Amino acid sequence: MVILNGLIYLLVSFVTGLILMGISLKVTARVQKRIGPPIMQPWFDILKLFSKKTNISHGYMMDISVLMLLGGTLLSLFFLPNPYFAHTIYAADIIVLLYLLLFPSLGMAMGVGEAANPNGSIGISRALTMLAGYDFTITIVAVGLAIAANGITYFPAIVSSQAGGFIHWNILHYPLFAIAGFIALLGMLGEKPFEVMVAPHEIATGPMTEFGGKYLGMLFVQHAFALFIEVGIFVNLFLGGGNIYSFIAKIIGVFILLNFVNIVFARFKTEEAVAFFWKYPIILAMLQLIWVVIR
Amino acid sequence: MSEKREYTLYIGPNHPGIEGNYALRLSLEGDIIKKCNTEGGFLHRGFEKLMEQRLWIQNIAIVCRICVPDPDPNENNYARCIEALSGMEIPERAKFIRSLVLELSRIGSHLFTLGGIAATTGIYTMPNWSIAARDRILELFEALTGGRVYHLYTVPGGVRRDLPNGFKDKVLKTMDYIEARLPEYDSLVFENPVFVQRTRGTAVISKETALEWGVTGPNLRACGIAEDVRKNQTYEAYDQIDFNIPTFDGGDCYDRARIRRAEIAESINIVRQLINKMPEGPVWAKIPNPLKWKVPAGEVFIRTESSKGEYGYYMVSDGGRKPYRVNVKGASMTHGTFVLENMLKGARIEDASLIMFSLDACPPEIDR
Amino acid sequence: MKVSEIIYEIKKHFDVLSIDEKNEKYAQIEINEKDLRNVLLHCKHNMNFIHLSAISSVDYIKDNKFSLVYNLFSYKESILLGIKILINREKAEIATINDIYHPAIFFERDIHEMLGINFIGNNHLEKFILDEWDGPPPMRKDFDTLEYVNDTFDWYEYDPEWAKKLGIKKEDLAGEEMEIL
Amino acid sequence: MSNKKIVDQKAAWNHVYRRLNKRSLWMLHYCTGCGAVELPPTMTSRWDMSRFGVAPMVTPRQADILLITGYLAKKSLKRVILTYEQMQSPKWVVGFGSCTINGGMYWDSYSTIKQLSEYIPVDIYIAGCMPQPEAIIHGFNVLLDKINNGTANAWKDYYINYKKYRENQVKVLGEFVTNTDIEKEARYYGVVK
Repeated sequence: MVILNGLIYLLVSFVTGLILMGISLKVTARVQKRIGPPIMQPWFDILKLFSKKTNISHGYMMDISVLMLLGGTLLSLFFLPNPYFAHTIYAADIIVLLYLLLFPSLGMAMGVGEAANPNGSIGISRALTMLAGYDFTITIVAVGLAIAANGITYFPAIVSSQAGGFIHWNILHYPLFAIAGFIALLGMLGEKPFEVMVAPHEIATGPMTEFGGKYLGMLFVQHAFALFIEVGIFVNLFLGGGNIYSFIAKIIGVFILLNFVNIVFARFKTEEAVAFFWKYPIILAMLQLIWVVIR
Repeated sequence: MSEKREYTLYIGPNHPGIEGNYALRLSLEGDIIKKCNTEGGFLHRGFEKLMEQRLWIQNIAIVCRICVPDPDPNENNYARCIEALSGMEIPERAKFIRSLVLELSRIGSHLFTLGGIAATTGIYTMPNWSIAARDRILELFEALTGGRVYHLYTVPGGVRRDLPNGFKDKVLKTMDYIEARLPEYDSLVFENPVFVQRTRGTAVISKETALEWGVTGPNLRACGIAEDVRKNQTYEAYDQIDFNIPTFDGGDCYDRARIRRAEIAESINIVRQLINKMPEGPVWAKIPNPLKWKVPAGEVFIRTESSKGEYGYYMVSDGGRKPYRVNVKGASMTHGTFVLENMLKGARIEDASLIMFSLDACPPEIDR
Repeated sequence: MKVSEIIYEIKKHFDVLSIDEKNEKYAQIEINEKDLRNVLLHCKHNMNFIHLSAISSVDYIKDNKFSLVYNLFSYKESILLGIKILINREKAEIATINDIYHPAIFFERDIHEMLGINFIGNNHLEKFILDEWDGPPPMRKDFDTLEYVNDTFDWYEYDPEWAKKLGIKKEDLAGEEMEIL
Repeated sequence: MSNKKIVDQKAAWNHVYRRLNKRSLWMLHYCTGCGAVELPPTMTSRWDMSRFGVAPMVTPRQADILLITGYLAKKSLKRVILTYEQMQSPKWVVGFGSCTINGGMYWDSYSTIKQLSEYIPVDIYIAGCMPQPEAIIHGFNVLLDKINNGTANAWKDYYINYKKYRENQVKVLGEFVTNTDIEKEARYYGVVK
């Protein structure tokens, strides 16, 4: 039963992730006054990538890196409080989850190091630099909310503390945290204005430059899961989780909002992006943290 | 122990951050560009040689291909060279129509460039909007000349044919449409805080350096020098039109983007005046049989203001059926090569593509 | 100020071999090769010709000469002045002027590549456009591009199905040579 | 009996596989010539090409279609060959404009190549100088149909007749090094026995 539930959870998160990718394409297209690709486009893309006949590998490290990427993401998937897989056999600690989210970046760094494309190296160093911005922000937010929920870093406890209608949601009680969290989410997903990792006009596709065929397919699969997890964290932290329907609805809602920001903004330079995080979201989060502590 | 290591990064020819088929070879130290070498020649077709092998009239078909986004200054320049050599006077109406074509082409090219500049900083919505607006201009061209991109419309002695019925109204309507779009671009790009932060103070050219480096066109005007071939060596119908030369003082990427938006507004004004003041009359002076046409011997250098800067054609005729030599000086021959090389020195890798697009370097002009 | 006054000014100091005055704002003069640098310096510093618009070069194969035309523009007076010199075709070299006009650095590189004129003192004469080219400088008049193309490339035979059905021969499809050529 | 069943499965899989390829094509963002100026209108809101699943992609490793947008100078040809060999099969080449067919307007130019298909295999040509966005979209749809019915196989031709292509390339460009060992790759992936 646990295994079946787990599989269902995997399937749901994967499908949701792909739908999010499709929605992103569609929303972008509509704002740009286009019709846009069908919402199923990411499915076709992934299946096409897996059906490529030739796949260039630059060495074993690159093969391992793709597995590490996907493995790290799947692991963090099971640390996310969700309504589909309630048998949380892990101690679902928010700090552990945030720590696990670093795995994909490190895995990517391994593969890029093997491929030795300068665009990739610049891209991955940018991705790791960005960690100094958003990771710190989201940690402050998470710790602050944990303190607010009677000092427990157990993630499901934070979620359940918001139970009982939207009036109890953290987004209303801790709006500064919510703003900081939203900006950090933009940074985590690499959306503009923090799209410094994959900056097409600057460094081609950054770390993915040398990944093609099945390797890129794996990255796409990982991206689908990552979208689900990272938006899911925000939904859990601020929008009180949800049941099997409302959870997905909230994820999609937050994601569309993210996309609106993404579409109309230019991208920062790397330093500017990190400086921005330290200037605004972190200060907002700190203010709220102080308020939470001395309250 | 920290050891600084330089490495080489190619931007282009196969890279989204390059305008056309061109390459920048960057020596990087960290994110800072230590040295930049431009590499051209990917678009070289040997136009100057080809022109020596074709009749005077045949060359109209190839001159426009020298600059792809803004082809009409080429045709105009070529036609005016022949007219200057053979001492031909063209009808007044033809002058107005030629100016109209030049201005429409300028608007189209600037819209293209605006989209490009915005896209380098990540606003991909802007090219979608501005290129759709440019398409309305191309549609006007299609109605007027039959071709969307290459028009072969301005020919020695005038223009190929008169304006079709109802064309003036169409032009005015399109101008209204594009004018109404400009505030949208303002709020999307020029008031976008991130865009302003990225471009303000990036790659500044001072007035003195600009003159020293031979910067021309909109890039020069973004440095605060109000010089324009349309004014200082007026041609076609521009002496009968009342227009300003917009300038900005910053000389940075932001002003180079803004000057293009200002020039679109000014060109719309010029187009309206041209339509209103356009006289009636013939559109083509009588020319000899084009297949047997011999242009009198002589040499001439004629300049035109294109959307990229100052264009120059140096033409030598030995009195034969074909040109003896045509030398094309594209506007980007300074911007795209050594101005760009100098400006990228010390810039950051993030800005390389932004600087290139803000200078509006057009590789086919450099390579010919 | 008219261009004739400018030429009068130049004539005071240097030999002017010929004057071709097109209108009051544009003229082309021919000077001696040895005077070139001094004329340009004079034009730039004393007469406000701060903009070098282009350097154009022509191969006069019959006279065994190359011509170089330096087109200067004065923003102050709105005057275009072409300064022409002729140099020997066999030993085609001339001192660079890129210390006077910076844009010349690329124009000279281009002319060096296309016509094979050597500019002494310009350190940036490496290949720019013709990397994959090992023939003679292509803009020289003695290089025949048509011959080169016929030697190097093949063309498709145009023999479409519809023409076969109609019984049109392949030879008839290729347009006739234009007689006037 | 069992043998026939295996063949059928293979055919069915090929069918599915072609259908998928048809729905998602990534076009390499490489402007080789002046035809590239008609691509932005085709990609952006006027003639939104992404409706057909055709999207621009920036690196050769990830792209499926190589668009040769017009004449190729020799210098570009070398880059195009290197790019083409870096792309992952199956890959398609679209010759764009009359200059790729027979030199077009530049038939007597010393710098441009005349027939693209001598150097790399071409799946379809889009004629015109330059083709309008409608023509480009029509061209893509023809290519999609060809992929769907399994006749767009020019990439195999490059593996099989590599010697011929290489000979032509060397004739124009002189000896040059490509980093991809095509013959080894062809054997490894079983395109050539």
